[in-house]
Amino acid sequence: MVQLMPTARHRGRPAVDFTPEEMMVVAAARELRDRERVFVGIGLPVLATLLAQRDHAPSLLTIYESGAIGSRPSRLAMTMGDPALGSRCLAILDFFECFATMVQRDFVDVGFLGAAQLDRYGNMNSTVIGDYLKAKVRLPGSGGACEIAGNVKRFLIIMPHDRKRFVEKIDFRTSPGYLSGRDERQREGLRGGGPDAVISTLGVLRFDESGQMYLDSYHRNSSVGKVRENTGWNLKVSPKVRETPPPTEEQVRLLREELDPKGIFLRKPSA
Amino acid sequence: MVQLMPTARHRGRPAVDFTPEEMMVVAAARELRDRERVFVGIGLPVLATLLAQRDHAPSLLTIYESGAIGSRPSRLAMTMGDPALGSRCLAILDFFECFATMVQRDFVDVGFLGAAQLDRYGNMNSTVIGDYLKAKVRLPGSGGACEIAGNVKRFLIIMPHDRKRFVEKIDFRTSPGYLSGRDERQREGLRGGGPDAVISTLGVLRFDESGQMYLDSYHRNSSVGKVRENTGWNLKVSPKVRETPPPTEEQVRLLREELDPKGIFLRKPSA
Amino acid sequence: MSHEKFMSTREAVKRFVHDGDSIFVGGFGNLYPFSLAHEVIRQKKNLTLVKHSPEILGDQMIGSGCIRKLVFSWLGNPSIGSAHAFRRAVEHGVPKRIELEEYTHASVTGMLKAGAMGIPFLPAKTLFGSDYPGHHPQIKFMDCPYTGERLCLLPAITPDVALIHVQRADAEGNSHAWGILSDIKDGAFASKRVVVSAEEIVDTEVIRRDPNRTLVPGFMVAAVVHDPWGAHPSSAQGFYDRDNEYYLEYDRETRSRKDFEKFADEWIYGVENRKEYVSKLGRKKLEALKPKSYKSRPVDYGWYS
Amino acid sequence: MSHEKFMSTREAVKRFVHDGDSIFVGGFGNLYPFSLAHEVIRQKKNLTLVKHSPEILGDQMIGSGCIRKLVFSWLGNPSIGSAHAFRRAVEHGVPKRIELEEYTHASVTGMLKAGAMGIPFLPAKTLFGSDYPGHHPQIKFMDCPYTGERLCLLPAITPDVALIHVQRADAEGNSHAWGILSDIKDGAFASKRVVVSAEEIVDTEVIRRDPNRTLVPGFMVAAVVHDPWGAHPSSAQGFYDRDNEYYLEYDRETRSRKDFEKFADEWIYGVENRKEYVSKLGRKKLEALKPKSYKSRPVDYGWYS
Repeated sequence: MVQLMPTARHRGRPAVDFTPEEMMVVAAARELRDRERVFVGIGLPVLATLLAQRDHAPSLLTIYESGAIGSRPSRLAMTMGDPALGSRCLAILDFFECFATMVQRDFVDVGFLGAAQLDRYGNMNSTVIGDYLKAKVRLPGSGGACEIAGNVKRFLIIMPHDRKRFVEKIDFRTSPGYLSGRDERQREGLRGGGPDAVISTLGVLRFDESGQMYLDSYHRNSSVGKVRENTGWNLKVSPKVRETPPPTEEQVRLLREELDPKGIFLRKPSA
Repeated sequence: MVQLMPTARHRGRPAVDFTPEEMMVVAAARELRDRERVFVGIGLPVLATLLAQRDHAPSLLTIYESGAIGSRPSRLAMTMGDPALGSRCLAILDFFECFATMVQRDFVDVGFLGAAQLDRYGNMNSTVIGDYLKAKVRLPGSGGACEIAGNVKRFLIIMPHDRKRFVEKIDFRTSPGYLSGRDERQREGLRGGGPDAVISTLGVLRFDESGQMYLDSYHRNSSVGKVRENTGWNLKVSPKVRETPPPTEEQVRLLREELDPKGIFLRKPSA
Repeated sequence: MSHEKFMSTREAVKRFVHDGDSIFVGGFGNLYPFSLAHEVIRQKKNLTLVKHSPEILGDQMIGSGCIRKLVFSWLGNPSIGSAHAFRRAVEHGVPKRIELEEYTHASVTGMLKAGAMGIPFLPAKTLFGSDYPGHHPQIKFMDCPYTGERLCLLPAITPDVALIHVQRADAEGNSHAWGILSDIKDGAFASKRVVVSAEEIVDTEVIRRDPNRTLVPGFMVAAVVHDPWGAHPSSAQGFYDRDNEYYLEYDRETRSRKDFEKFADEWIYGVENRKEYVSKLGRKKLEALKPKSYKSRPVDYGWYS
Repeated sequence: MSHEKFMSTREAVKRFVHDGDSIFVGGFGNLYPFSLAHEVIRQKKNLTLVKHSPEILGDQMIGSGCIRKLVFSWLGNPSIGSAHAFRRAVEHGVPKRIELEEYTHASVTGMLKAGAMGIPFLPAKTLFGSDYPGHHPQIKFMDCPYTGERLCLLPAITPDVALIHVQRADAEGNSHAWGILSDIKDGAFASKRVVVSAEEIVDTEVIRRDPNRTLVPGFMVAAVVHDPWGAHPSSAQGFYDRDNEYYLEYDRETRSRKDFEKFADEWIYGVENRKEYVSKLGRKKLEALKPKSYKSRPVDYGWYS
């Protein structure tokens, strides 16, 4: 059972031993503020949310796409519709109702998304590699990604960083980022603030005034060069770029011992 | 508690002693067929429905505007939102949901309506006597009448019969009957079959092919003349007009002893 | 969790109902928030009331001069007759004129549904062949781009504050309700703020043991008030019946403005809060309104570990 | 009341699911109607499947050649990866080509909501800036006549038949469900016929003791089936957990058409009905999936007389 006891945010010694996935979860958790209402996705976003609740945001409210609000899962949820989310939560909405009365009604502060392809404006493809009508690789599809991208106040993108995913041109636009820039996003009738940050296996990236991605910080064992090498366009870099502050020992302990003790979403570090 | 035991329909001796209201309830009950889904109103319609369930339509399904489906009230309901309807029913829908998924979605076979004024085409006023902006008598308003009139497969009108109510021209059209005839009703985009019968204190009236009301039968102690006298236009009369078949003794007994034993909606006959 | 939302009825109304606000009240026969409404009257607010069927709760607010505009579809004394203060206001402008924005049950509640869903309008099949749209041009019509059929458009309503009464809530406002729920959920979700009064304040554990019973989640609730008998004279499913004698008395004793004021002096202004009101009702009355017990069977949500 | 709706799974599917029908299946993680879907596969129907997230239930129907068209928004093996039969069908037309009508979660479920509400479309704020509308011109856009903002229109879907699984139902089909309910209600209300399978068949008295728990009223139900473990390998809140091992095994063992067919032979065609399926699962597996108990507190509806 997850206790909502706050622990101080950056207190504690920086960890020396942590995995790239652990770094991602910690970096994502830092983006969440107390009392925000978070639309949570399964996997690393769940862990980021649970960690934020334990670390610095005890009153963070979780809303799952399945309609479960304020869940306190007694184990890690494997799917959005997991019975561990349906038991012991504060309220359950129907599926469309959850979209309408939560996302569309503007109750959601932060969403999480991932994708198979991402371009410099944060536009995402989770539908198809190749032509839509002649799929090379057929992916699962949008799910709720398109509505999260188009409605919530801001959203975070979490994904592995390589040139196959960070591409010049995505094959299909499943979910809108800034389209061809912040202006176009607004003109198109899109709501919400758009993508706020990308948390990749290599670093944290943010978006400038025009809506273009830039590197804000690189994780331990990564570098500006490594990030640019693994990005399919000429990536901008912040003049203040630095190493992403590492997790604290306590954060790593929480993840390994309490939040994902079986290593379901976070592989254990190889010995 | 109302038992859903059927008794034979017209079996039993005709009653000699019955009130006009009892006649109305029995005449209304006869209009209901087994297994129909009835949108019930408080007062005489509740009694007509309960009587039909006891008399010849054991599987009649009741839907109350408040969203209670299949109620078996352990006493007479005083309002649509009566807790006697909310307890022991089969399902409860939210208010708008009940309109949308039952009435608008075409699940309702029969509705009941009443009004302060009624014209020859079955158009009804329950909003105002006099001008809308300078009310002589301000009435409660439509409630759900307008949507029942405009959507259910057919509806029954139950009301006292006098020249103030059966008028040439209603002051405000709250709920549509046939407008100026069946054709116009269809042209206007209205759905459902419109008014099927009027059950008044004096007789049963139906609608001809053009959508105009005619007298089908007059109750005991009424007559063709009396009905026409109390109607504010030149009322058509069926060539087959006859006396409304009186209630059976058993029907009267059910009403007085079991369905409204306290005389809440049916005044006891004066001794 | 802090309990900063838990407060007195007086404080809740003072802090969250402002002059000029549009307010929604939940319920239909069952669960009208009479205690909150009486406090609004005592604090002499000037409001727009949005309610399909305000019945005598609305009549009391109108008679007390709290309502400048009414968005509604039916206002009477159910099964009894007229709502006299409403008639005086409309027919004679007493105690003051009220502006009417009048539709039908499905249209008023559909407008709240649109507000709850976060869309500017909801298409519906109603109001055809009725005189209401002619008086209220907010109602528009369109031809369906798919079927060609004529549709009525219900523009969204988003009230400033919703007043609702429920059977039980925790101190954060997570609210369980049962029986006839009417428009409580749609009205609360459509509104900018929600004030909840409850028969019982329970531990959050009671809520978590049956999250499907939650009608309104606490995160959208601004204030929580503990008001047993807070829906009287309407009913609260499982707690008490509707007080029919009160409704009959109200019909008899509010036929003139003077009589109405006497009634209000006694039953609204004459008490400080619901506690005083309840002790004024008297034990005999309260006992007579309590139903026998008829309980649901528990369901098992399972503990997954 | 007669019990003419109560029948075997085989009879229910035979009588109420016809070749060419569009079918809806309810659930999301919780309460997928796997037993009904497997019977559909055994009876080799040819169908349009409407489901925002058909996951491996949809994958099994596609792999078995039952689906000619899919209206959906996500199809994978949750938390694991690809739905292999779906990929084979789309990428290689194996075992046959399927037509895709593809949107997003809110749009597919909003179309069912429109169907449930009896309106031809529902306006929504989604699909802007996405490539889906370009491929599927059924999606239209309009400027709001009230606010001027751009709106996306979701045309109603009204499937021929809904297959749903619930925790308990009476013999008339009045259905109680709890936990994550997803699209079960909207899908059932939108459909022309409803087939219910249930973990438990209960006396109507159990339903009447908690009418707010009724997700689907019996009057719209065509057939009721008693299928304990009918949602396996998905979960049924309070009854059993999702069988993660099954999902992993399914991922490993259906990567080729041949392997899929072997899997289907064993787990779908190789059993007569859910009872055989359950005994094939074995007691040890079943026990491992049962959660500890975590019950709701009863609520009192009151007996009003």
